[in-house]
Amino acid sequence: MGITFEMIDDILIAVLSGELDHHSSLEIREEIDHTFDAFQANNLILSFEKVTFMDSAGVGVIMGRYNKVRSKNGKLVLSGCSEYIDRILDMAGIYTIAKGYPSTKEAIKALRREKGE
Amino acid sequence: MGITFEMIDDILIAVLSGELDHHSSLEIREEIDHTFDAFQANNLILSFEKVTFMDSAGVGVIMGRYNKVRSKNGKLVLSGCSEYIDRILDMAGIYTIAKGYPSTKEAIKALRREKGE
Amino acid sequence: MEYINQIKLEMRSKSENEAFARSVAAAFTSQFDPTVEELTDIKTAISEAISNAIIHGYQDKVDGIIKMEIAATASGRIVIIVEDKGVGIEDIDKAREPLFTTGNSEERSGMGFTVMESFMDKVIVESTPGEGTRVTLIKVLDQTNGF
Amino acid sequence: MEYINQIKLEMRSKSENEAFARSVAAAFTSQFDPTVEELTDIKTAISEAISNAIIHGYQDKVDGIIKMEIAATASGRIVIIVEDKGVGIEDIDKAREPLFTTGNSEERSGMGFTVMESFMDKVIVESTPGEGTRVTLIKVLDQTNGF
Ligand SMILES: Nc1ncnc2c1ncn2[C@@H]1O[C@H](COP(=O)(O)OP(=O)(O)O)[C@@H](O)[C@H]1O
Ligand SMILES: Nc1ncnc2c1ncn2[C@@H]1O[C@H](COP(=O)(O)OP(=O)(O)O)[C@@H](O)[C@H]1O
Repeated sequence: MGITFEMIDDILIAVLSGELDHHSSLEIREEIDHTFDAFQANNLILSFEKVTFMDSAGVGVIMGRYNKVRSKNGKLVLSGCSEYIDRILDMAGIYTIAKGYPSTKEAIKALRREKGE
Repeated sequence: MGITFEMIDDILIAVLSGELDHHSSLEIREEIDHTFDAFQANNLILSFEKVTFMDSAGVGVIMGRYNKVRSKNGKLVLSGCSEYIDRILDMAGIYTIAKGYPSTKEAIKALRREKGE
Repeated sequence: MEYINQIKLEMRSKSENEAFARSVAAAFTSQFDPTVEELTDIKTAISEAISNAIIHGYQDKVDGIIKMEIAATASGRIVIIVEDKGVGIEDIDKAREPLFTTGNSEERSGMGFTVMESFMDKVIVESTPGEGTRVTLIKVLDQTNGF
Repeated sequence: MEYINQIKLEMRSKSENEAFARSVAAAFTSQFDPTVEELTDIKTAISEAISNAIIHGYQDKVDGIIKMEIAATASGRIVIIVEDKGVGIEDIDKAREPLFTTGNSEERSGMGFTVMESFMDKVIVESTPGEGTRVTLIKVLDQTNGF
């Protein structure tokens, strides 16, 4: 599993790629938290567009990041979830704590809109 | 493993694709012989360009086809063998009974040249 | 039930083997022309079962042995058994409830069994505390696939 | 020799499992960043050993059991053991000679062991007539691969 980061305003965008399971979640969990702190971000977008496999470990990753972001009074949003990933997230009730958008672009727009309000 | 055929003059070209092992050799062996007889071919080109894996079962396929073609006083030539396949064929001494050419085009040319002599 | 093909795999309780077990299942099941969705369903369920054996069964110790059996019947049924000799489960009914977890709640969602049930046609859990756990996953492949 | 990871696989003597065994070996070995050539070498040698167990060991009967073990050492050594309980080999030295085959000479080239020896760093053959055969294949991965 790979991960790349991008920063826009106070939004950290973490682009995950490859297979997200218990094994790979252990590393990326730390990498995201560390980068989130280092860049003093407030909001987080997790991009799933390049994720080729995910099991319930992905749900754990999202829940943990939600707690992290909330402690900064920020928002967590998801982008690019396939129908398959969507099914797992929906089952776990993830969409009650983090909204999902088709693309990262739309996720950024939505976060900016909320700030503007 | 897949196989497609083409006929040019009295030359049957058998284009192998996929993984050539003991399992797949059982089917293609019959398919080649059957097509060779049905089309009343005299010469045979085995094209390896699309072969993604081969073990010594490939050597067996070539030796068997050599006997078949020789019974028709024809020639067997090989084309598009990767460096890897080349190594196995060379080890088995296959090039003493069948010449190899980089492409099917060159294999056809060589067969025609020999007939012209 | 007569199996037309069957394999048994033994591996260690290392988290690297989660991806490995998925690859093995995919390679075996591919013989039977599953759809992409069926293959993903199977890989996901197996990933949950193997992760559970590593995290809960062997509590992240890497020297446990996990057994995985995969078999196929002529009628297109794929049967997978994942077995560990770990700590076992006290209350299986509770363990199968959505969101129930004894793991680190920052990491585990308690959705493993729910995901298995959702993606497979049948999930059987047998466990004895102190002896281990055995999860049987059954998927019926779409017959129109030319099985 | 201490193994950093190790798997054991049991499969039937069906020729479909030749491709399956190669996939398993590739999935396991991939953990250790082999080069494409090293991976192909290993797949080829395994394919020869499994084919031999099916064709010669079990004489094309599909209900034999083939065991395959793959292990990796910290120093980058991949050790593969392929075992059958088939007919065994009378004269191992002769069997290992290039071009020697007891199989159908229209189909078998007698190059199986030669290919294994050429692509692996070490090949050990143990066999007892009537009891079975055990082939050990060892490949030392290039250390510069970051092993
Ligand atoms: N192989 C196992 N060995 C011991 N306990 C297990 C095993 N599998 C599951 N459990 C128990 O069942 C609970 C629920 O499992 P599951 O639904 O997969 O969610 P999660 O893995 O996220 O906790 C686990 O928290 C654990 O207590
Ligand atoms: N697993 C086995 N069980 C019994 N005999 C075997 C086995 N493997 C190899 N042999 C014997 O060794 C011979 C040489 O094997 P090999 O070099 O692989 O060539 P080939 O498979 O083409 O015959 C075989 O023909 C067979 O007699």
